[in-house]
Amino acid sequence: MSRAAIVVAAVACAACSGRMPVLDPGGPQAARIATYWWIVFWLSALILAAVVAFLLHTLAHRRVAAAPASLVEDTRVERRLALGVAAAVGLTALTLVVLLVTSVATGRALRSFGGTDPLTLEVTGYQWWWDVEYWDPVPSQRVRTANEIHIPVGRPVLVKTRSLDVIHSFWVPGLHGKKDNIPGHGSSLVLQADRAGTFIGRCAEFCGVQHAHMQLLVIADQPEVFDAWLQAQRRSAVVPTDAFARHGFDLFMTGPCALCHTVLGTPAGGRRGPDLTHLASRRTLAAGTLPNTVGHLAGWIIDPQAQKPGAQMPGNAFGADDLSALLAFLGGLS
Amino acid sequence: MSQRALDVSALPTIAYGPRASIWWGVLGLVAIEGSALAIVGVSYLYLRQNFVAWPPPGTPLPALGAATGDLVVLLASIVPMAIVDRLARAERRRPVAIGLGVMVLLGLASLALRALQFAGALGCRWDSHAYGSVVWTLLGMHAAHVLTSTLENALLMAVLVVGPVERKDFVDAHVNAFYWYFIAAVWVPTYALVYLAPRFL
Amino acid sequence: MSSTVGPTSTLAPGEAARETLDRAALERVWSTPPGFLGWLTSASHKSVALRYIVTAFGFFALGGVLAALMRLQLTRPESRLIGPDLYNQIFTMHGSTMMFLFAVPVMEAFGIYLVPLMIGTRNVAFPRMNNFGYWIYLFGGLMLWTAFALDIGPDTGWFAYVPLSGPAYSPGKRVDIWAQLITFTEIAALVAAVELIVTTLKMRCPGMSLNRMPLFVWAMLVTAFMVIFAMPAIMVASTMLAMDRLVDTHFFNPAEGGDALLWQHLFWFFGHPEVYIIFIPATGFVSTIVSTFARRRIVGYPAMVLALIATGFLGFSLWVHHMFAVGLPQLGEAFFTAASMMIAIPSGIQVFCWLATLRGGRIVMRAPLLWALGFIALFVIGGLTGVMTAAVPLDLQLHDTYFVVAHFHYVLIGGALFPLLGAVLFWLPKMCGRMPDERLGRVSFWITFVGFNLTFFPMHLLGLGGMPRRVYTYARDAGLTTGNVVASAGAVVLTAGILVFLANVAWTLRRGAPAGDDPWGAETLEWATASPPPSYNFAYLPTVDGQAPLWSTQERPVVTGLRTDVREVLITDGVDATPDHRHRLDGASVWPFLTAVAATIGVVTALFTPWGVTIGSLLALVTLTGWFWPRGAPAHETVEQRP
Amino acid sequence: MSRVAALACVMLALVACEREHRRFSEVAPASGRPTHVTPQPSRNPAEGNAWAIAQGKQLYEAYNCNGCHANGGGGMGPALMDATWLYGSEPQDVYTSIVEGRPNGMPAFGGRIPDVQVWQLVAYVRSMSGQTRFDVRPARSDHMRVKESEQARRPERPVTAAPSGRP
Repeated sequence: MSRAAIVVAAVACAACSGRMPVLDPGGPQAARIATYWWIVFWLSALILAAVVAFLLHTLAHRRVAAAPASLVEDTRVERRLALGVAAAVGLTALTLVVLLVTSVATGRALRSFGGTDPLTLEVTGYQWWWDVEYWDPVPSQRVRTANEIHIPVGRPVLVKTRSLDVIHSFWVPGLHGKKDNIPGHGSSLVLQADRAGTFIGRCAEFCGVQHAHMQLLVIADQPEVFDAWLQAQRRSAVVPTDAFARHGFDLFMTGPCALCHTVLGTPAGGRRGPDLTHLASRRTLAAGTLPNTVGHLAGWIIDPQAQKPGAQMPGNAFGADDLSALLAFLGGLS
Repeated sequence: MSQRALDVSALPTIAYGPRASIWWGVLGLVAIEGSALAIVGVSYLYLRQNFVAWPPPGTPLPALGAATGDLVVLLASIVPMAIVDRLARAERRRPVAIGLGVMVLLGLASLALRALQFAGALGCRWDSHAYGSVVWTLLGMHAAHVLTSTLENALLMAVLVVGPVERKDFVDAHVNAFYWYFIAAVWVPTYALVYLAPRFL
Repeated sequence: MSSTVGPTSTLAPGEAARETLDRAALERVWSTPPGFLGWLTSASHKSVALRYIVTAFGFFALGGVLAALMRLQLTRPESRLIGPDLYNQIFTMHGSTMMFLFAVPVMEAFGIYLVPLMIGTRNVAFPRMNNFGYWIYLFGGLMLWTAFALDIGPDTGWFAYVPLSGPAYSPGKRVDIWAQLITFTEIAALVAAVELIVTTLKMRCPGMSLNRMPLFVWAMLVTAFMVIFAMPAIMVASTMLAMDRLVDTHFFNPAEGGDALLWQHLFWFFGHPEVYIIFIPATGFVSTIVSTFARRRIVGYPAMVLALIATGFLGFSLWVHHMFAVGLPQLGEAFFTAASMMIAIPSGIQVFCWLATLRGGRIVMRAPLLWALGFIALFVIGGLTGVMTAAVPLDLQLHDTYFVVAHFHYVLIGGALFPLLGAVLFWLPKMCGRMPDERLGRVSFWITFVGFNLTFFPMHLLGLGGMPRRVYTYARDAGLTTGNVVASAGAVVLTAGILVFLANVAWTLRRGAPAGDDPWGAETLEWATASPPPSYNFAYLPTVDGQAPLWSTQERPVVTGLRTDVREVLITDGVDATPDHRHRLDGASVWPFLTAVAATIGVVTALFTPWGVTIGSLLALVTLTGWFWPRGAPAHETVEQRP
Repeated sequence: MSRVAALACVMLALVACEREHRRFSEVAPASGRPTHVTPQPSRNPAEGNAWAIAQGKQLYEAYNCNGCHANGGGGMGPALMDATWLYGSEPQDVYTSIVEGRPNGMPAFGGRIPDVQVWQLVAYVRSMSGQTRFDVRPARSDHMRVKESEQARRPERPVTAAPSGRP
């Protein structure tokens, strides 16, 4: 039975590893961990197979119990059994030493990555979204975004994790293990993407009602693409000239939106919700809950609680025209 | 049956110290409460790491007067408690009752001194900061033990005065003494941690 | 039924008449008062333990319903069946119920039932405390479930991490309910632990030195010691949490010098040993069952005992492996990885000793053994995935994912529930005097085994696929749907298996064939008395000269000279169990029940105001005075002394 | 007897739901454009609900009420915990103050803060001076301690009185 389970497991692992971010590493850190996984996995499979085989063999060749139990023991048999146990324990200890050494070696390797010029990000967890700041010695060159991280391929990225409310955990399984965002404690990890692509990240520590909908995207681009993106993100928003979008802008500034959201270059400076300066350039809404399309954005603005019950964003009863104007303004925030 | 029987009818019905099962029960209680106090003590040291100054600025060093008096009372109380212990083993009803009365008074004295510590000597409230929270908890937990044991002594004294008295009541007096030794002894590290450690840490 | 131990004992006619008289006297003294009052006041370890077991299985059923609801919600992606607020309450209630109201109590309850029988005495050391512990446990469980029914169920997980569970992010009384549940649980568990330690150390029958104690008794002893040193940590932590919420202390407020990680350290210093508190008694079940049905003693008794003790110690040195993702110093990581892996050695010793015992024995294949064998396979899987999560690099990926959910269900269901169900079948004949149905026992095993693997094996893959724990839903395109559908289907099979098992138990209680004293041909002393055992357990306390008294061909003397007109037991030396003195135990009393009521009033009031502590203490003072106030002891124990 | 017990259970359930229930899905009425909304003369749905008051507490910080009312102690704006309230301390009064604003600096937040949140703020503001039920008032927050928490606050019954020199 269990032997069958192991075969199923091995086959399933092999078949699905393409869909399993942990086993489909996109960078050197995740690759080291995946290598270690396969060492442990095959050793474990071997041990399980041995134990189950021994057990089944024992049962298949069991002696029939005719007489009642007795305390008379054959010393030769006892000796053989004790030796067997001792040998198995010795083997176990040996296996554990191997696993411990490889574990420590993997840990050291993970720490050795980093390089001299990492891209530095500060990722702050909030209930239930991510605030991301690209660090730069010049304050005006820093970039703030939300729920979406762009990184250049081949360059180490130093992610500083922190939180200002409850504990979250930053986890992008395709690139590295997780690191907790703990209020009062800063922590960090270095990750790197070796190929371009999109990696899904998640909050891994239970953080309240909408823990399930607290995702982020890590998008690895070629360095020149990344640089262009970063430059674009540094630009402030401009007040729309088009009258319709301008109406939307006014609604945003004088209505409920600006109390919680920031749009750089405008009076909106609220910090309770994500920075929306470049909202239209992002792929998802509401921390990975919805794709960023006009329809979904409209639905989200009107009734966020239907999509993400418990989220901090309240519902807004805009009329159809006002909503279209607002969407026109938001659509221009690229 | 005499051939195949182990006759225990000649054995005594009362025992003191580790021979008695209740002594082991109290030892279990001591282990539990000792661990709990130790864990609060470790938490105290853990929280210390989060502070530059200990106690934090604006909070004075805890005043030593009442606490040291408490230390003297608790350590001195070991003597009458030990006398009660010996009298109990001799099963002397009235002297044990009187001794327990003395212990109740000493326990109340300790609690009065503890009240002074809360009222002034600590120099902060439990909700001032984490330092205040942890020192209030340490002192409060220990005070709860003093109060419990004092109530036990009072109850046992009442039993001895009113009666009917059983021989096992003397075993109870004996284990009360055991528990009290623990309470008095554990005040020494608690005192050192709350009152002396901030002067060095 | 024989009054002596060993297969060959006989009694002369005169002695038989004497025994009949003694039994009648003992029955008068030891029996529990009839009716509702007797139920409230019982001081019998057997009736209290049975109540404990039935109550614990009641909570197990409730926890199981919650698990089914979670599987129902997770069967489809983006399901709207159960909202996030309710789902969070459900998984918190599931974890808290299974850990605090089922697993620990049921294990201790088996200890309370079996230990006095296995060591050959009449009751536990403090029978009234025992009853008090049960009521506290019951009231704690009722409080939690009443709160849940009123939509005040705790919703921050069974680990209740601050600051999420703190005053700023969990308004209302939900978390306070959880913190007070801990108060109840810890009191009940500690009472039972002290009970078991003192009973084991001071009340073993003459001749049962420590090196002759049955392995199950050893397992319960180690467990009880772990409870004593683990529970204070959660007691302190939950008190700090309750105070942070109720009187505004700052233990976990980083802005005032408090620390969120202090909670994690304290919680896991309790939380990890907690797992062993559940698992070690299960190894005791397995040792007993394997030994009985292999028809031989366990291979390597000293190694088994040392392994239990080593597990007990090591269990306290690896709590940090729940915290690798917070970022620790490298040396600390290496130490805790090493410690976590090292605990595989004592576990390995036990597994290899059981395998060797089966190898060297003559196996009688019966349903309880089947559950024990299933345990071995599942526990090896759970142990191996445990080693995986002990390695820091891998844990950074696996931590807080469904891989971990799979891991600990393999350890807790495979490693503890399977042996427990085996133990239920094994000791049911002793507890009710009737034999369970063999075929239903086997059928329920296979259904449960298949259902269990179907439910939890895919969760490993879900974890590797990136599914975090404690999420109420997942995206359509996340690639997690198949695994979740399989797991939910497995849960249906698993439930069916458990239901067949319970049907077997119900059938046994009504229709089972009479069992006789020792239907399995087992080795330990509980099988030397009637099934179910009389209120006084043994007419004459036995004596032993080896580890397997019932398999010995030597005839052993029995203890005489204990009074039969009061509840007298024999207290023996802690190490070699030589008789020391006779001791009168307390009988039935309503005061433990009233004290539990007083404590409950205090604790529930303390949800709202700190004055609850004062109110509870004053009420308890009254009831405790009633409890300990003398009410006329037998003449030989009163002191005829000048006042 | 059993009917009494059943009734008690139902009442207990109502009490619990009232105090604990989390209403996520309430959609605010029209708030797209700043308008003067007259307060509904109903009781405040947030008043007896622990979660709603805690939300109000978070909003109080997020909307920077502290900027003028510094933790309720007053600064540029009046104190919110003393015995004399300029414009009344009943829920409707506080609601009107927030939505319509008041002379001498209190802006009108009508149309900027959804109604649900205004009621949450109202309940929180009243809890600062202990005017709501003791078992739903917030405990300390995870900030520096500047004053006793709302739950530790002794209830105040403020009187409405315009001080001299002001309209």
